[in-house]
Amino acid sequence: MENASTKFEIDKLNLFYGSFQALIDIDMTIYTNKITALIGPSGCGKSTFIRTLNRMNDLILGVKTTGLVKFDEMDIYAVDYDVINLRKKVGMVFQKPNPFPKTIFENIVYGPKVHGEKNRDKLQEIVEKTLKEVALWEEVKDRLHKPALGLSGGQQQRLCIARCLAVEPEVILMDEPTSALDPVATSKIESLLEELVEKYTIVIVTHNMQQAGRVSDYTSFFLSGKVLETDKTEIIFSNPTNKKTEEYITGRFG
Amino acid sequence: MENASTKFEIDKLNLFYGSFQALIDIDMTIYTNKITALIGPSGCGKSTFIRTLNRMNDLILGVKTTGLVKFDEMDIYAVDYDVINLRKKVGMVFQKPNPFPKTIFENIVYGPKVHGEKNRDKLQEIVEKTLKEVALWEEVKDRLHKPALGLSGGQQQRLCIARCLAVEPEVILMDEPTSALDPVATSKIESLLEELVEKYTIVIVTHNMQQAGRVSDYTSFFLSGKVLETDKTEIIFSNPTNKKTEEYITGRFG
Amino acid sequence: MKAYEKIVEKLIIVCAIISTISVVLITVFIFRSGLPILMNYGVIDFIFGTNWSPTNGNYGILPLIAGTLSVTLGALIIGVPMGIASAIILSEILPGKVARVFKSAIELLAGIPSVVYGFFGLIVLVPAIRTFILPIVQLVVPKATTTGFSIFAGAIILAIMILPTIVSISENSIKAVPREFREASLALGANKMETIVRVIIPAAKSGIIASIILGMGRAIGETMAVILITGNMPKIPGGPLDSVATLTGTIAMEMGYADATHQQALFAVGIILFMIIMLLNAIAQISAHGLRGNN
Amino acid sequence: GAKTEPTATGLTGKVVVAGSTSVQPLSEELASAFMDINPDVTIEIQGGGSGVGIKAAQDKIADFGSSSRELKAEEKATIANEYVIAKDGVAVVLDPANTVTDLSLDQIKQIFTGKITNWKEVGGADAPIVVVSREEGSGTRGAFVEITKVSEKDAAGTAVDNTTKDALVQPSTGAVKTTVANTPNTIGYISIGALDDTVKAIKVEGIDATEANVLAGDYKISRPFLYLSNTELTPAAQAFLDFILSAEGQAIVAKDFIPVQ
Amino acid sequence: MIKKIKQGAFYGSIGLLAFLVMISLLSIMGYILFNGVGHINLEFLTKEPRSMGREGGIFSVIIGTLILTLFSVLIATPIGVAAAIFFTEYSAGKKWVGPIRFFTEILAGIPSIIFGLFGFAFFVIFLGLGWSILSGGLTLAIMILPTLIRATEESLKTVPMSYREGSLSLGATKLQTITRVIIPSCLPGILTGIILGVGRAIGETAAVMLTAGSNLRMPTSLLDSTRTMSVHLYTLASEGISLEKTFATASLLIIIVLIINTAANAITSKYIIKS
Amino acid sequence: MSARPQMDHEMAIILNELLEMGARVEDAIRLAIKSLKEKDSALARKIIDDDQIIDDLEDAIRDKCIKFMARQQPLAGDLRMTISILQMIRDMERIGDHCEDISKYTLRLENEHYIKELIDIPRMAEMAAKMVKDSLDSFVGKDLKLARRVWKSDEEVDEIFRNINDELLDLMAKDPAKVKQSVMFTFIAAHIERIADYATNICEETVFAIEGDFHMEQIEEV
Amino acid sequence: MSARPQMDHEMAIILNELLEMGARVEDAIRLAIKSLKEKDSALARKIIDDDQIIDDLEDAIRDKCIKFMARQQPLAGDLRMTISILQMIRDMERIGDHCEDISKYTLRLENEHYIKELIDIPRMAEMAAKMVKDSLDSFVGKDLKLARRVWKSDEEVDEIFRNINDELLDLMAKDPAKVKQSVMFTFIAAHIERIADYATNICEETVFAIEGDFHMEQIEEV
Repeated sequence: MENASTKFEIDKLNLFYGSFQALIDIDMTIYTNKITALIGPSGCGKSTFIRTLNRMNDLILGVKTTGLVKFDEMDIYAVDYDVINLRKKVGMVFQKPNPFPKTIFENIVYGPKVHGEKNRDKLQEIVEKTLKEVALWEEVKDRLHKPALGLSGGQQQRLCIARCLAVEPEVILMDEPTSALDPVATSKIESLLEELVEKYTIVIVTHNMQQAGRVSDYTSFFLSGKVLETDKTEIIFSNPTNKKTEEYITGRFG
Repeated sequence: MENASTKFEIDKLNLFYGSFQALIDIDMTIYTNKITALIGPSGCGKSTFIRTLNRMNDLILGVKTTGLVKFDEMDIYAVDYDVINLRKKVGMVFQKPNPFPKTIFENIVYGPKVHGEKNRDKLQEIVEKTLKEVALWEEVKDRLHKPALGLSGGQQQRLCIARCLAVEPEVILMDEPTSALDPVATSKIESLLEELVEKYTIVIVTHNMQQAGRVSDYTSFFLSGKVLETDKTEIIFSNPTNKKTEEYITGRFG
Repeated sequence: MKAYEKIVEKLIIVCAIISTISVVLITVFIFRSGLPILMNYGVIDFIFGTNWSPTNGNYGILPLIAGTLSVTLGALIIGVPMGIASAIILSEILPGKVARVFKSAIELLAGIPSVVYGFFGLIVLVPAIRTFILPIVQLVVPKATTTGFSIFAGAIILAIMILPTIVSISENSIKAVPREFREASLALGANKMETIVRVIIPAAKSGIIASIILGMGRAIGETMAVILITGNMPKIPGGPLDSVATLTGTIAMEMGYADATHQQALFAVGIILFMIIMLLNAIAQISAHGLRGNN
Repeated sequence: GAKTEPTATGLTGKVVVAGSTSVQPLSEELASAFMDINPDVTIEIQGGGSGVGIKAAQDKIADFGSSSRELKAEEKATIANEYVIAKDGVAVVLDPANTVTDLSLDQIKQIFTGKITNWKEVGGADAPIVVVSREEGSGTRGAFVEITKVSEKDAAGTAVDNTTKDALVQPSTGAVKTTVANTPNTIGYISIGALDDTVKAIKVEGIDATEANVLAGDYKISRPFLYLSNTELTPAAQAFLDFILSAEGQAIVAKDFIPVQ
Repeated sequence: MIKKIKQGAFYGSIGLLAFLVMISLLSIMGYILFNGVGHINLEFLTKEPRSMGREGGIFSVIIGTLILTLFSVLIATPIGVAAAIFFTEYSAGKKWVGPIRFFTEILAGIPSIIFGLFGFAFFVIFLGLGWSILSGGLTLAIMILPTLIRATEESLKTVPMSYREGSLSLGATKLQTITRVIIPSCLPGILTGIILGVGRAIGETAAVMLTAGSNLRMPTSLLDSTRTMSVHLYTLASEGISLEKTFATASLLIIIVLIINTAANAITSKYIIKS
Repeated sequence: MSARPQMDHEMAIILNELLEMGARVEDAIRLAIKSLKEKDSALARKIIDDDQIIDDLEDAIRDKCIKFMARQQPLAGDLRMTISILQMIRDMERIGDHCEDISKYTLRLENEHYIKELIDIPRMAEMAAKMVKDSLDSFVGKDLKLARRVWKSDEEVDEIFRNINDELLDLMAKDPAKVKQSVMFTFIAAHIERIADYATNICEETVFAIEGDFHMEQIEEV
Repeated sequence: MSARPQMDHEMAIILNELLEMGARVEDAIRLAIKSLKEKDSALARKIIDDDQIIDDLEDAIRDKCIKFMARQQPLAGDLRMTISILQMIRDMERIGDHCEDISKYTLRLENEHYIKELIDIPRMAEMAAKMVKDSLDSFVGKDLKLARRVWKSDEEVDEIFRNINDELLDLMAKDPAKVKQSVMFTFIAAHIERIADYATNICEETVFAIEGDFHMEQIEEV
């Protein structure tokens, strides 16, 4: 579509929960340094799909996948693929802000520490850098060693993004990152996304169509486990090809 | 503003939680057979305010109110005012669908039974009538005696609305009635509102500005416990007077 | 790293299995010791025999079962209304601070060793029944007589002992009733009582039932307090002021002096007790799962 | 498990005595006295009952099992050594308010088998008799029912304990005493050694329940206190046993019970 | 009007019942403490008992109680915590977990007398450990295991799924997630479980009597028999040895339980405030 | 049921007013020519006065569209439709202006004898009026073929306009006395030509609203 | 920081293109008159050709506005501004058309000697061009006073137009040979007059975008 390199290449991905097929023949390309939004009604498979990209679905029992998910040209479902490394490179931010019940500082250095970073100065540096990246530094620099749970919802979510950045990912997956936040906090996260996309590839699942419109470069419409339409966001919102997409976009669905 | 009669007349309402003042000098008129939307950022007082209208705030300890809240010309905070009767006339629907863990039938007849209705035929009639009003009859008529919790989220919320209608209220207060629902269920509730307003006066708190725009006739913008602007919804969304309102509406707030 | 994790994982599994091993061991040892006599004597005769005199070779535990059941039932009759009322008061009526005090008082009840209750029952309750309750009863039934060591005494003490179980589990399940239900009911114009009776209690029903069953389990399993106050009379009781012997009490009391066959018989009593408790557990679990299923 | 290693200063090791609660107080007293002399020996006194004592001896989990009743024939077969360390009379006790002072053995039998149920039948007030017995298997009970013929051999020749089912059952000497002391119209039986003024001991066949009368053979209801052992005694255990049977030991026995030497 | 009367009756009756609960608690505690606290003195706490506890103090009993309790908790805690971790973190999808969990639930419901029978038959006789702190402690450990597992599991369950996801998505391994995020965040819950276990161990009588024996002397090794305060109280009460010592012992037990409860509450409330 | 009755209802109101505006504009065209032809000054004045109504309608529809967008936040087809309406009403308002201008000429010609019989101009006007009507019908009825036909017929109008122009230039060159009238008729014809242009623009909006682009050329194949 | 950088960024791009379109339109006006005055056919042809660029700009801006609305869902001031832009570009595109029309006359006049010196028409054109520029500046700079001034200056343009018209009618009546040119010049003047009208319309959009209504009259007081 555009002269952008691809980060993920998904080919005929099928996913089953036991006998229920949650994803059907998904083909998709996720472009580097772009924001790709996944929209669709509840249960359409968008959340399931995003979790195939860092294999978080491994945690759920009875999940079986077929097809290809290539990350930087490598099949991440290959038997010898290093999942830990994948998750390092493909960070994730969740629906509800989920800082650990530790200090702000400890939250951010958690990832680096797990991956073996012990140098205190280096950790301090990481904390400052990532907090600045998420525009939280000024707000929290005087309370780095206070509990993260004392922050507001919006701040917590930005902290979670910072925590994710601290392991230097290439991709950030976001599963409805603002659905638990109020409009003001939401718009802060949205502006943040627009800055982060300069350095990272972002995939975001959202219930909020307006949000998909505002922040994303590409939008995929999921329905009943299938991708009905993927296109540039402006096209999806102004002139979608698929009738179902149009119905969903215009609120006439179902 | 328009030739509509008023249902609630609020005059210099102040509300304190202990020493914290949650509502400051609220003046507002709520018109009969209109939908009034209350918007504003988290903690602005909109939810607190809606709960003053059926005195649900009574349940919270240490709440003190001053000023007038007139419902049909009567001060509902007068000492001898019958709160039970008020709540009968001013129904409420909550953020999360909260059907009782009973059957669909029992949920709806709960209110009428509490208020002394025992005639089985009459109750049956009420169930049918209210379920039809909320466009749920066709979906559930064959399973009236099945647990209400077996319904989907959107159906549950419509059931809650039906339950509320069963006591024949004049006003329906809704506190973010769709924030727990997906877009499809949300749009069903919204269409329903547009029908209900023919018979009822509706006050709705919403986080979702687009929703306020879509469904309401009047919109009030709350900020820090004050009402900054109240006007017809189309004016608020196309040409608000207050700069803060405009900032909030256009997502440039804070 | 991976190998290390595997080892830890295995260790964790071993720990988890220990409880299973324990149960199996318990079952094996108890059944090994008790089963022979159960077989020789005949299960039916054992359970439904009315004569418990091991020295004479009579091992009918019906009087013991009757004793256990009557004390337990009595405890439930007294304890359940008190427990549920307390749970309601705690979670719905008392303001936070007072409720906390009340709650910790009840938790204290749970922590007090059962011997203390037994001691209190022996020293206060038994004489009190004899001197205060008996004359009142005699006004109605002139022939009534009691030493004070009775079902009634046992029931009262057990009722107090099972209160914490009933209160805390009921309270938890009442508290687990979402605030939304209360609000919905009040918003429909119901008053607080109607809300409690029509919405909250039905919604917490399965939890309350589970609490009763667990309380019942505790009552059945209780030993020491019961020995001290029920009189240990292995006879099918005729009324609440009669003395009875319980399954647990009999085991604890006679174990020390029992000869070989007698000891087997006591293990066999243990088997029966074990079965009864299992049955109750199963019921409690089913009703607890029912609770989860509903929500 | 008792281990003994002689040292320069004398005996060391641990001696475990387990069993009858009736014997227990006496064992405690004897152990204290013994350990005063042999500070390096630990003597553990366990309760549990005569059954426990016999079993402990059989299973060799104690150096001595104690019993307050005679061994049954089949028990005798499994126990190597049996030492009588004292004798004890069993007193029939009433609550102090009771006016009855003397009962015959037959009356006692009638009362404990439930044939006589009112005090007026034996010369007391018109009040129902409340029988307090010990639990099944108790040594005291065994001795008591045998001597009073509450237990009789049936046609097949097996002994049958006919104690009334209307008896309250208490699991220890102390419990019987407390119950009888505090409950009107009760009758029970306890070791003479445990007698005190909270209960009233009656004459049996006109004889007072005293140690002297037991020793003289006048008071009929008595039983031996046994130490049982199935192992070869350790030096410490042997020393303890020797101490008990010595004059010094028997003097302690004599404080509450009847010496055997 | 009828509603008013109904409400009155309703509130009246539940109020009365709850009042009764309070009264029974106060009367039991009050009666025992009133009669007992006066007899708790330095001598009682520090002297060894003489003549079956009729005279002297209960020092050896207190020490015996402490050692036995500590021993059982030390044995049960790692096993219980590990088992709870297994149930919440590792059990998913393993078919044989059902029976294991079922057996754990069973263990929780078994009356203490049965534990006593088992401990007697298994540790005391079968393994030849005799009446000892070892036998009693192991029996108690098994007995409090379900309490510990349950309390730990409950508190593990309150750790939101999102913490696990958060950690895993950062590339942490499962074990890292458990040790670095999950356990720290439910430490207070585990502690509460331990305290509950301690309470149960201290209060237990029947099982201890059959396994740890009732030796009144100061234990010198784990193979020694000992007597816990509950057993002592039972003996004193049933034998009618000394009313004042009985009251004093009962009072001391109540006071200890009070302290334990307060500690548990303090930990829990601190935990609640933190999260 | 449609999931957005309120939205559909509001859109229906807007389309209704759009049709009303269309009808008024169409009338204005016909009446302007009628008044010109019949030298009916009163009618001409009425047209000039009534243009205010058309202007007001434009304002009203525009206002409704803005409020519709503010409240209903239309997307995709709904959005394109609303934007098309906003563009169309501006064109229709201009058509009204052109009719007003024509009527002003009518008034200026009030006392003059026409230099020639008016045949082509009314014919052209009739065509333009029909184009306006058809273009709106195509929009409201989502009729791409009709839109295409209207768009095509603009060529005919242009043809007529060129003829009229040539004829009038001829007349003027021949007879200076006829200059003033001829210039005026030329202007009138130019106005009508522009009206037809607007109609084609409206048709383009139809295509845009339905298809999302302006590829009128591809419609023929439909 | 603004909470919606992406939105502001997109709007900035649109405004930039709007200004570019404005500049092109302004140039088109000036060059059309220059080519007319100087009989520069090549220039006239270029203007005709370049109108396509203006048309394309209109399409591009319109497309961007629609996508902006679809994605950013502007409300209140943002919404009004977007709608105003949509309307303005349609007017600007028309201005371009008028320049094209003027240039077509230039080509037709290529080989003729002008009957009079062109003074008023260029003056009028210059005014119109400035009006277009000012109107856009007022919009982008949110300058209500400037908008008001532009709106006012339309009256002057109308005055000049009337004068030119009268003068040309006079010429035609006097000399039939001058009819053709006069008619053309009249048309050219009419085109310029219309361009000025569009500029005033753009000013009205400025007022609407900022104030939410069209009360130009009240601006004077500012």
